[in-house]
Amino acid sequence: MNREFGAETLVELERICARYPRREAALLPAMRLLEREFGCVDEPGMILVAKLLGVSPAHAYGVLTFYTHFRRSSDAKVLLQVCSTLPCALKGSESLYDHLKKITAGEPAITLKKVECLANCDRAPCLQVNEEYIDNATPEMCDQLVAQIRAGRWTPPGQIYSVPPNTHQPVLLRHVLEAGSETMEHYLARGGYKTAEEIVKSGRNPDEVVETVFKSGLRGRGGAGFPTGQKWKFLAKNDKPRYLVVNADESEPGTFKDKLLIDRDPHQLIEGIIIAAYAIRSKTCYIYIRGEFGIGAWILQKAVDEAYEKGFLGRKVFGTASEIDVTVHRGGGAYICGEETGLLSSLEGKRGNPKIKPPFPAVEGLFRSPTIVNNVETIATLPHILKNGVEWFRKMGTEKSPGPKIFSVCGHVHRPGNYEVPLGIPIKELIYDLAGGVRGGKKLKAVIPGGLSAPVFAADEVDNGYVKVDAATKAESRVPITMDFESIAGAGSMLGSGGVIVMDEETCMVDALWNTLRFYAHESCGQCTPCREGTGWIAKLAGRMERGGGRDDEIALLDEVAANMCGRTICVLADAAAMPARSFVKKFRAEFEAHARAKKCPYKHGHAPKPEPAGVGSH
Amino acid sequence: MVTKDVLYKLVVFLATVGIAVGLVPIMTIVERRVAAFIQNRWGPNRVGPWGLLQPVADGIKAFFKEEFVPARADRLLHFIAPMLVFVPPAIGFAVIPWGNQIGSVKLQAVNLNIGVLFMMSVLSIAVYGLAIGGWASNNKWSLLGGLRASAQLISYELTLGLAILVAIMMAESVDPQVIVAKQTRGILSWNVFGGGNLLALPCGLLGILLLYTAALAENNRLPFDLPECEQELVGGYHTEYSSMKFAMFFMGEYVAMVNMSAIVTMLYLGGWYFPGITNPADHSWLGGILSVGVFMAKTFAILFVYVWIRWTFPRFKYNQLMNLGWKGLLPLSLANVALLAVVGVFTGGKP
Amino acid sequence: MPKIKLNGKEVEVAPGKTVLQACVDNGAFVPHYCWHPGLSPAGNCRMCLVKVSNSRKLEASCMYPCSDNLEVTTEGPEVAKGRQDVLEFMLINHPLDCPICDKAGECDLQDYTYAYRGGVSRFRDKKVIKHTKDLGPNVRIWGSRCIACTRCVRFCEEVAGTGELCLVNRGDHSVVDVFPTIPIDNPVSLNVVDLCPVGALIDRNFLYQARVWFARETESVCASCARGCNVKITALDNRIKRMVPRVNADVNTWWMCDEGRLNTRYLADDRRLTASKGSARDLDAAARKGNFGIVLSTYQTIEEMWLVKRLAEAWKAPVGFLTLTRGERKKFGGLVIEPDKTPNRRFAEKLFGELKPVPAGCKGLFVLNGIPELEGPPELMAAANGAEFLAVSDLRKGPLVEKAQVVLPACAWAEKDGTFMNVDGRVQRIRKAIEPPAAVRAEVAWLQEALGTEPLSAEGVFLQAAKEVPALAGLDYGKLGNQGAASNGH
Amino acid sequence: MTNYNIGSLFKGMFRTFQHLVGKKATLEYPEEKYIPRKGYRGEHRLKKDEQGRMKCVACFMCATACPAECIRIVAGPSPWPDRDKIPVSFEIDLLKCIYCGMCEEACPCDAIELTPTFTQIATTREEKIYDLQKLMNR
Repeated sequence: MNREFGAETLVELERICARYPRREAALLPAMRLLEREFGCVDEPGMILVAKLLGVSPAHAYGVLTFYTHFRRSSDAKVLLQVCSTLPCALKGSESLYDHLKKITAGEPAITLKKVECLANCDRAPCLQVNEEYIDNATPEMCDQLVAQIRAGRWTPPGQIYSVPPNTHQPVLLRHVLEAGSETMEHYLARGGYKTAEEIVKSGRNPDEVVETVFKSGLRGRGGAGFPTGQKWKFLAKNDKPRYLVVNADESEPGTFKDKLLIDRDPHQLIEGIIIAAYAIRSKTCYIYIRGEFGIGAWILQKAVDEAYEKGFLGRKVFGTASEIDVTVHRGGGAYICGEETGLLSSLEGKRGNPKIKPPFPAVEGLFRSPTIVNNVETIATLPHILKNGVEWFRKMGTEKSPGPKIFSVCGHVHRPGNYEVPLGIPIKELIYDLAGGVRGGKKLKAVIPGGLSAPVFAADEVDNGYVKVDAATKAESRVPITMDFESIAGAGSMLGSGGVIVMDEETCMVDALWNTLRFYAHESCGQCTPCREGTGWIAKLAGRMERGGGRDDEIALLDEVAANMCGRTICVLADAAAMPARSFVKKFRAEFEAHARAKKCPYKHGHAPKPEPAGVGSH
Repeated sequence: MVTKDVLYKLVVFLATVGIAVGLVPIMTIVERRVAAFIQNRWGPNRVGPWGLLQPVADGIKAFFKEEFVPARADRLLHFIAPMLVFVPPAIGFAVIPWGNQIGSVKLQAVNLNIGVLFMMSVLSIAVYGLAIGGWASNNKWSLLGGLRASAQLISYELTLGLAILVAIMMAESVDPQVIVAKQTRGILSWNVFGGGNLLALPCGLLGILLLYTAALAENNRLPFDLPECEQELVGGYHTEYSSMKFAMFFMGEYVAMVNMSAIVTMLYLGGWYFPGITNPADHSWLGGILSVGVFMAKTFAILFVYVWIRWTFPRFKYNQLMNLGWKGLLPLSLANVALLAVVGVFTGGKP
Repeated sequence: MPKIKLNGKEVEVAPGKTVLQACVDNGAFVPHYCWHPGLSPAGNCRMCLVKVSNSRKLEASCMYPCSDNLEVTTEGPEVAKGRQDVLEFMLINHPLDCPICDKAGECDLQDYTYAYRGGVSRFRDKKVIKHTKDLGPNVRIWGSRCIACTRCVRFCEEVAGTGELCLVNRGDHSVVDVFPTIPIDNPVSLNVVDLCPVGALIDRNFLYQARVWFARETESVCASCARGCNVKITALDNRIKRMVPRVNADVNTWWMCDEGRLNTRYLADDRRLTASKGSARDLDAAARKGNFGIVLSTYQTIEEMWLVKRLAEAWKAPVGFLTLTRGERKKFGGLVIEPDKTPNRRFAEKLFGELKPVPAGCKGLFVLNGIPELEGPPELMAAANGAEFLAVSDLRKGPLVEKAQVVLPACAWAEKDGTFMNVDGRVQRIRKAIEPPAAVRAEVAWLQEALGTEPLSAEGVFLQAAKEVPALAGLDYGKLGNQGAASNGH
Repeated sequence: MTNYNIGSLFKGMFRTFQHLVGKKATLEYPEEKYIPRKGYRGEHRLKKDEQGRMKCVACFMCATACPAECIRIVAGPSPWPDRDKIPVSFEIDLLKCIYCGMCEEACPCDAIELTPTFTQIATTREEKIYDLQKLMNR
């Protein structure tokens, strides 16, 4: 069987290719075209795009199998994807999956899949039906949905966006709940693009903008917390084109802030892009958006198109000689593409393998040119800094971590959701006051403060502060934890992307760890040996412990294997998997021992027992 | 009467030779069985009852084997050598008193009054057999074996002679009949215990020890079997012999052993006398047969010790052999003779 | 030129070199899997961990640039621990089927495991099973053994240029594969088998043929084209089991082509000529009658050609040539596949000048043909039909051999010692890897017999030739070594 | 002067005499059968699995371990899905074999074993070279 694109599609493909300096970079968009035209990405289709893009079919095949989100020829018309990562699992997604499996058995129109985090943790459990999200899914909703699909009359319900009440004045999230906030009119009406226009038109030295951002002390909101201005200053000074890449691959479980920013206020991001591109003298910007965010990508593309129409982007930005090209590049479903070098590999049309640093992307990144990769929230903050000034920005937050930050709180709290607060508020305030504390009157057991890869805090640390040992006097004191980079690092964890996952007293920590490690085993790119094999190993170890097959000495083994993974790999995914494992073992060792002793899980919870980790046997 | 005496003598003589030669096959099976037993084996036990017919089988085999003479060997000497080894010890039996007398017939083939001297002279001939055998084989290892044998035999002949001299001095006679007769006065009259003179007891004990040691060497028995030591000389003087010629060497060795055992019995162990069993005055048939039995028993006991020693001790080195012979045994035997002489002087010349 | 301190010893490194290259150049042992001097670095196996002064943790040396005053430590407990841990991870899903793996005995994973780890595994769970299948006509994969070093993938992309291989899936399911409908079938595909540091990729022709430690290896030169790739011949039970390339930067770099590797089957052909008819003296006697012609193939060694030249002078016979040219010149990285399919044409040209065609109209003809695939081309058959006397030396039975009065069976290139001059004029040695069939004698032996000279070994003949042939001046077997030497006047 | 150590001579004589009357170690073979102890290393056999197939996977470990170099294997692809490789031919030259049992020890599949059979009768050298069939049917 041969596949051929129609003439229109070919033109579209050429247009896409033209947006990248190398044709093969258009591989992922080309596969989206295949999906659109033929319903799936299959072998003849891959041969077609490989031929059109001048790569070998094997390369296309290798790239396709790296990503999980493309539709395969074996997938049915309706693809039901149940999120099974920790925040959803804490809300019972496993039993939901089992229920769905029962009711969809033998249904040819439905393919049921367990997938990793869909970045909808505040409305867990969540499932995705083709491109559409279904929030707070219940078995009854599922029954209804399946019945509708069977009847062939399924209509997408659309997502309901909500932001819980917040005592702090939001900056980025100020307008997201207003109707039509995603439109150009709404953004212009509230004074949007003014800051960017002023900067671009002023013809200021871009270095001044960099200096302003540097002085503001803005730190990257993606996870590492590296000062943005500093990063910009590292850009290699050569005559190669410079690239700005916006990391919209929000895949850290427990984080769902960028999705809200994209879906509800895309122009805020685009204005930030104009400012950043001007500042770093870049003419090309790519927005790498998660494959799962199909609707987000659509909204963003629409916003970009509007900005082009208005002349805010393109050849003559705001009528000046500046050029900025913005391309929305949709990924294919791989956590590792949120890592900046993995993202760049993916953007180049390859498997999303992280690259060795040095050289850092600022020196040699996308297409071997100097590249700045910034998170959506970071970029979206820029217009506010430049509009209100450094002083305004530094008034919020702490000395070293200034500014507002969106924290995504999920898990067993009363009011999960995005909270935009100044950095440095006490963790207790965030969990108990804003999010309303643990739901159902239960006690707190553990909190993961910065996305799934951050080491866990026990309830005691959250309530009474962490134990700080003075280096000189060896005196111990309790220091309360506040939500900023320094305090959390001091407490032995990391702020990361600000995804706070709260677990109540009924949560089995071994099961939670197993779920966590399964995620990393599934998402490891498979490049470096310690990560490729280690993530699978510790996931299997934790799974066996949870099912009661663990031995006492294997608790130490789990810790040691995790320790052996740390710092031995190209990127930090191995560390991201190892750190939770080590902290869970350290802080909840008794639970592991109880499992080994009882030879079964002593907790009664809603999670059905699973025979094998999800990371095994799938693909 | 002459006829009757001659007849008797003939019977005794034939019996003597018969016993001497007949003991050889018996000794071969005894040697092999004892060797086997000492090594925790069973040994040859397949031919006839308890393997007793093994010597017959060996004999037949030896007889039918190919006779082989090496090229350029001295055929005549090669032919004579085995006979020279076999015949002299067989002749030596002639003067050995096998028992008390039956009627007037002494159980001794030839009643020589210089019997002991005769025996010594006859036994010395055997060394020629070995030397000639080694020479005639036209084989350097055989020659070396023969030379070793002659040197060894000559060396130990001195000790042998001096040890025999002790018995002669005790008996004051070289007549075997007299030597035996003097030892029939109770067990302490045996020469081994000093021939009735307790002061000569050490001389007797040392004498039999020296005699026996020398006998081992004379018979090329372990630990003195250097002439035929396989490791160095392949097979020694008889390497190039096969079939019956080899059997002659083989039998000659055993005949010499039996002969030497008989001599030891006769000279030191009271010959056919054993108190309570034989009575010197009893010349009846029964007494005669008993006396022969006693003699044979003593002989066998000594033969057994031959075998026993063989499977106990390792072989000497040649220098050790010579050291022992010349520096050890010879002075010792001289001293023994001197000591006995002194004892004799002090006890009035009579033991 | 940055100066680094390597295990306490100061060494100078060419700019742009990585720490691993510096270690390799200076004799410091650093185990590695994914790094290969002929391929771009990938840095994914993490085996080449070393301690560098710029970093608190261990760094992968294959991607770490050398900077001035960098202190590198390749030994010690910390580094050993790092390697141990990486090996432990590598063996998690690697099946322990060394006993039935054809790579065993020359497997890097095996060697390093012996060097750094005990025989105990702490892994108690189920291993991930990956596919085992044929990737192409010559290559089979055992996916479970794959350690995802991507050497083969990079080879197909960077050297072969065909990119048939890819890494599919991710995490511990990563494995090398081909596109489902496109097998790996390029002229240099078997190099991926040599590149594979474990037994994941196996040469299907070598599959189960031999355990390498029983086989004998001989350093020789491939005779399948004029390039003269340096090879190692693996032989067992007097059969050639495989050929693998040896590194020679001046000839073939690290690679060799599949055609050369697999061109060994004729050695054990049923039609192999094993019995002789007549002798070299008969040939000499017939040739001295006059009007005699010689036909020489460019497959013969330098020694044989030189002896034939002396014979031609003695007999006053014209010499014509048999050659074989096929296909085009193909370049794969440092490897070139020549269209000239005989190994020694260059020397023939040096010795005889321009190569003349088969002499026609001779009364007697002596054909020395070592080209395995060439059987009686028409012009040769015509010349042979016209001759009264025919002497033939060939590998296989054929129409020419049937006709011949004197038949002297030929030794194949793997069955004799000698030298070839490759297309660049490089003189390289071939060595006897297996014994020829029982009655077959080396050509140099019977050629000297025909000449009536004192029989010398191939080395002796070469020394004689080196004295008289300017192109070989100053060369001897010792100087050729195992990498060969450029000839004079080249 | 050499130390002749007469005492030990008699000690030696006593020891040999003890053996003379002691228990015999040998058997009267054809009538009395020898029953080998457990683990006796007699002639070889190739084991089969529950389905009657050979267990051997032709890994050559036995041939590698063999100090007498008496094992000769030719390997080939397996017809069964649960393994890759089987021996096409498997020969043990029992005339070369020293019955050390290293092959059994080296075998990772527990496929070769030394049986207690110690009587082997052969009239030609060829008969003593056991092939696959013979080794399997033992």
